[in-house]
Amino acid sequence: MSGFEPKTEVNIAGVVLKNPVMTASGTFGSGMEYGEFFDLSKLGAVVTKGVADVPWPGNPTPRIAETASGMLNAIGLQNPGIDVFISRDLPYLAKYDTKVIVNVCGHSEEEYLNVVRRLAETDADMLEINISCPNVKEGGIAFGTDPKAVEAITKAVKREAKQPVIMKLSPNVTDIKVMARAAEAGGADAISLINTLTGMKIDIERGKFALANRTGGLSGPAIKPVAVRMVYEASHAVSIPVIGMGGITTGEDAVEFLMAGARAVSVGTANFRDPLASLKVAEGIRDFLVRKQIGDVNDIVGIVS
Amino acid sequence: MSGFEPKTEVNIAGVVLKNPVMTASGTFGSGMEYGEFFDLSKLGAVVTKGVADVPWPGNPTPRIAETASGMLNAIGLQNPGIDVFISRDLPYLAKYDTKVIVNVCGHSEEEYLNVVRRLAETDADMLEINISCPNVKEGGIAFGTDPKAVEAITKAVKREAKQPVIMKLSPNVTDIKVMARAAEAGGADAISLINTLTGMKIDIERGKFALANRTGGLSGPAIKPVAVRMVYEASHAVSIPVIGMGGITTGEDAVEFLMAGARAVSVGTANFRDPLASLKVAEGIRDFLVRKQIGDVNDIVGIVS
Amino acid sequence: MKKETAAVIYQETIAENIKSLVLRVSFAGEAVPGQFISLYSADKSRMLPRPISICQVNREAGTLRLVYRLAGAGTREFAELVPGDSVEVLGPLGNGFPVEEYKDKNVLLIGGGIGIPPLLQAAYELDHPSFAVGYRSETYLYEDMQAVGNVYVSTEDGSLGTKGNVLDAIREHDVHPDAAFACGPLPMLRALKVWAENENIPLYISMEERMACGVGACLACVCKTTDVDGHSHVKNARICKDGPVFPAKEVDLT
Amino acid sequence: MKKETAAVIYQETIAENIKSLVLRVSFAGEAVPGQFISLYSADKSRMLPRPISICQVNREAGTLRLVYRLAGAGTREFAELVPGDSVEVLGPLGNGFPVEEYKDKNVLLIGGGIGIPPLLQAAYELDHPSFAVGYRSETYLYEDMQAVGNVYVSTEDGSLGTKGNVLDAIREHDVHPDAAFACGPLPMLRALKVWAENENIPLYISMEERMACGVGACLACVCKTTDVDGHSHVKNARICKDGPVFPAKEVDLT
Ligand SMILES: Cc1cc2nc3c(=O)[nH]c(=O)nc-3n(C[C@H](O)[C@H](O)[C@H](O)COP(=O)(O)OP(=O)(O)OC[C@H]3O[C@@H](n4cnc5c(N)ncnc54)[C@H](O)[C@@H]3O)c2cc1C
Ligand SMILES: Cc1cc2nc3c(=O)[nH]c(=O)nc-3n(C[C@H](O)[C@H](O)[C@H](O)COP(=O)(O)OP(=O)(O)OC[C@H]3O[C@@H](n4cnc5c(N)ncnc54)[C@H](O)[C@@H]3O)c2cc1C
Ligand SMILES: Cc1cc2nc3c(=O)[nH]c(=O)nc-3n(C[C@H](O)[C@H](O)[C@H](O)COP(=O)(O)O)c2cc1C
Ligand SMILES: Cc1cc2nc3c(=O)[nH]c(=O)nc-3n(C[C@H](O)[C@H](O)[C@H](O)COP(=O)(O)O)c2cc1C
Ligand code: FES
Ligand code: FES
Repeated sequence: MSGFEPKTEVNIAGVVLKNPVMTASGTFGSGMEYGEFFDLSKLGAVVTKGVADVPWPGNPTPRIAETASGMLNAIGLQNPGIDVFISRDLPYLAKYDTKVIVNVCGHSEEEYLNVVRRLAETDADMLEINISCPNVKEGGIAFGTDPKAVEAITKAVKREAKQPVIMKLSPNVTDIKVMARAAEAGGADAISLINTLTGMKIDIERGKFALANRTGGLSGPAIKPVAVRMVYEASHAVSIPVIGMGGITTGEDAVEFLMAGARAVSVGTANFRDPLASLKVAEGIRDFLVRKQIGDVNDIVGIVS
Repeated sequence: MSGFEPKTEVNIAGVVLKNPVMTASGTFGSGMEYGEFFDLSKLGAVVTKGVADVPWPGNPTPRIAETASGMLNAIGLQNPGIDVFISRDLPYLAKYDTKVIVNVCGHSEEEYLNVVRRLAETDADMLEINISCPNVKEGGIAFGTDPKAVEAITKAVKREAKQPVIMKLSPNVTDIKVMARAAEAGGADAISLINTLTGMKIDIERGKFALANRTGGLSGPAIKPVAVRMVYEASHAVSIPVIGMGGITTGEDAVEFLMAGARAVSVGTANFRDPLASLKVAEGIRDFLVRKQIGDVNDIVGIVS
Repeated sequence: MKKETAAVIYQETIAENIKSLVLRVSFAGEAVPGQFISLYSADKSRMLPRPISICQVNREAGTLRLVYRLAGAGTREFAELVPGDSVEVLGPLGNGFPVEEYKDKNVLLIGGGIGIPPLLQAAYELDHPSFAVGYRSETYLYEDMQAVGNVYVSTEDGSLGTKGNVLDAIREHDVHPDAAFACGPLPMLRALKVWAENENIPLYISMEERMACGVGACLACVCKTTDVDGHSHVKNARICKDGPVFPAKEVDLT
Repeated sequence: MKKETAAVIYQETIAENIKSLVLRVSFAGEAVPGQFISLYSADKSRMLPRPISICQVNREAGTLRLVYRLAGAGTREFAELVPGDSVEVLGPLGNGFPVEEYKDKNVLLIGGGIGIPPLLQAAYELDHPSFAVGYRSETYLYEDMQAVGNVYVSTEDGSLGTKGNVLDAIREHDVHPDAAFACGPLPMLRALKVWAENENIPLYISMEERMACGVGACLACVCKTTDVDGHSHVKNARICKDGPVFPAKEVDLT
């Protein structure tokens, strides 16, 4: 096997990633904290925490709770707003030879567009529009569970965006195929899924909700089977690329998503157990390709069907 | 604390269970196999595996796969049909001082009704109508994700049923409250939830689906946060009793569901790790009440809100 | 049938990736050859049992010997067990081989790959056992088998015995038993079924499938039967409860 | 900051449900008092880290001492660790107490309940430390503290020292330090904040919140600050990165 070096580049809407591994929004900040652990240039892309037009304080604490093979979070999209983001976070990421995908959040179409317009002037490589955050009262998931709203917001964003647009879908729906098609109909360049499943935990000793926000988003290995199923369904419903996530911890997990139809994957909750998780996932995919003597990662995308 | 003995009876639609613990349909057969491990009279109720009007062969194997803190199943409702069920399984359960809830499945309204009519002659205490099985092509989940269909099938069943009717809801929906209200509008005496979340696993070594059926239902501790959230939402949406399930393994887990609004709970996947699981859950609830000096289990139902 | 915490008495590696594990259990006295037990992972993220056949029973010592291959995360966890540790088990499960019925007959015990372990205890309880076993290359349990009967070996690479599979060995040595018990991969069982029909002898095969309950309640572990099964009446018998041992002619191996 | 596998050197029970654990880590040389490390459960069903304060640093031996209370499943798992075992850790995390700045001052180290451990290493690095510590009833780390400074003790049941809380002990002994470092339950910190304002001395408090990343990336572990925080610019500072130690006047404890 010596000398065998598989191709790992993938192309998402014209943007070429050196490998299919990105970080899941909200689990990796803007990379700064993890840049102390490894060279972010080894990743296909860094996806930033959701950014809004103005600073958001997020939800009261407790914001997280542990669950079996997963966790609930209700951070509520705390972020410093687009000004600080552009002046501090983008220049930091520009130092690395990796693609930068900016996750965008808002309470209303106008708020999303404010951010998208500001990003148009920047050298961010792609935008990921979070219409699926279960932890904010307005916006977020409200857009993400109605196909008409998904199509409308996608169209609006596409009109203003200078970069390719990824629509991030919510799994809290009866039929993910309908939502995927709505994003495609709106002109999305790609879709990413899944965001978190809405969940709840009760602290029975105190007789209270474990999270101040009552409900939170479930992530981690616990949700992987749901995520793989939805990636499979979505990738068969649309012809734009699908970025898969939900519980990916190892290269094998990532291969599962690729085989189900994802062209790239994101690593989220796993970063919390190991700051090197995303790097190890990228290495693990390569190891799998080498072991199976597969020359190009694109050759396994969607092969199970 | 000596001498303190909390009341544990709960009343579901006029049927009094000695404690709020039942077995989740499909994980406990008709009790026979577990009757070798403990006295089934210690349970509030035994809920049987889904039974159809004629024998069903179920799906090809592999029918199950392990996932992080959970499992996927696509049994496909293999069952011997109502004749064998009435002549063999009901008499077995009649030996025990526990309530018998018969889970009913079908591919069409007519098939459900055939079973419901036959059960009318029996001394089964309640019926649980499974309109949420993700593992059969027709019927099952098709009914369970459309509120109009839920209401219609509930009405049809209620017209024929001699026993109180529990409608078992699917979690694979955008808004569980809508489905709960549809069941109530159709005249359901109670609802139970959640059935399994649809998931998928891929065997990357073989490049194949892990389940012959491709998708399966995710159960176990992994799904508990989603289940607790849905039980909370459903119990606030309707005034009929809610029976909660999804990942319950310990008495503490059960208390979480009760506090979220469930009047009774079912233990499913946990039986596979420990045949005594349902018994231990019942004991664990009692222990909690004793420790907290709560005189009646009904006093904790829905207290977190 | 008991769910209990078993004490680890001994564990050793007997071949590459193959472990021999001795556990003390309360139910050793009841165990019969061909039955299995379920082992549970200590890691709570792994919910399902790992069914492992009973390879040897020491009724006086109250111990069971299991011989298993490192397959995935569960068996890798068990491989770390050392004396003094414990592991959750459920057993004994399943029906077992009909050793009583064939006690005084010439029974050929046929094993392929990791199908060999369940045959050993059967051999101890038969008067005239012999073995036909197939390995890829490295052997295991070979001495244990030789101590009780003739062993016809086949290896894929020809490093020992007949080059080929168990049927090649059986033919080479012109073995014609009164009955046969077999365990191994599906293609081997299919070929043996044809062979036994031609030989006109009873063949009992031990089947494998993913299991959840292990006791017959969940219907995960079925195999297709030629006739309507006794439980669900649909030609799908439960391997954990109605098996794992079936008369080959009653199982549809297609 | 490193993620690594730490070797367990020693573990003992020092009071009911309180363990003292010594780990060998590569980063002991960098650790400062008031910092903490994240411990990870070996059980894969428990994903999140358990943050535990550094109680003592042995830079020569390259070890850290942690003192922790058995709270739930994670700490119960760690309580089983024995020498020879290992545990995944990430550290050192957070900022730590300003020991350099207050080295030659009279610093009162105030701890309540399980807030005492982070104070010990701070005491070692100060010239004039003294302690005010509150227990429910049973004491722990008492001799360790006495070896470095005066210890004003309060117990809820009055079994040792002042009956009441740490503030009662501080008042009874008429203690007036130049500065104070504190760790303990929120009501205690609130009362101390008022006390320090009245005394007109700087008070540094160590905060606690549920954590996921431990490195400042996820924004799970924030506390309210009186001014806009430097990271998110929203008066919500990250305890794991900007803390856990904050000047009391900069934190909104309401
Ligand atoms: C009745 C019976 C007896 C068996 N006896 C033996 C034996 O004596 N020695 C031995 O080495 N192996 C035996 N096996 C196979 C053994 O059960 C699997 O190798 C083992 O479960 C793999 O677990 P894992 O965690 O290492 O692998 P993983 O692949 O990580 O397991 C994942 C899941 O799949 C299940 N699984 C994986 N492979 C099998 C399989 N072949 N059969 C059933 N379930 C499987 C596991 O139990 C688990 O639930 C037997 C199987 C059955 C059904
Ligand atoms: C900066 C910091 C330093 C700490 N130092 C110490 C110390 O030196 N000694 C000590 O005994 N305890 C300390 N704690 C508290 C300790 O982290 C918890 O007691 C521990 O995480 C409980 O884990 P568990 O699995 O036993 O409990 P569980 O309740 O089962 O834990 C479930 C989840 O909640 C989290 N959690 C539970 N309690 C707390 C808590 N009080 N603070 C933060 N997260 C919590 C756990 O990390 C885990 O993610 C510290 C906490 C923080 C934030
Ligand atoms: C703490 C936390 C914060 C998150 N914040 C965001 C966010 O700001 N925007 C977003 O689109 N998704 C957010 N997510 C969702 C993740 O990006 C991802 O879709 C989800 O967690 C599933 O992947 P995982 O199981 O690998 O974590 C967040 C998830 C977590 C755990
Ligand atoms: C193997 C298996 C078979 C099941 N069969 C049925 C069934 O026949 N009818 C039904 O309504 N639910 C069925 N279910 C769903 C369970 O009753 C329950 O709703 C679900 O598993 C969630 O609970 P748990 O996490 O405790 O298992 C089945 C679940 C499993 C795991
Ligand atoms: S494993 Fe449940 S029936 Fe066999
Ligand atoms: S734990 Fe993630 S920011 Fe503090």
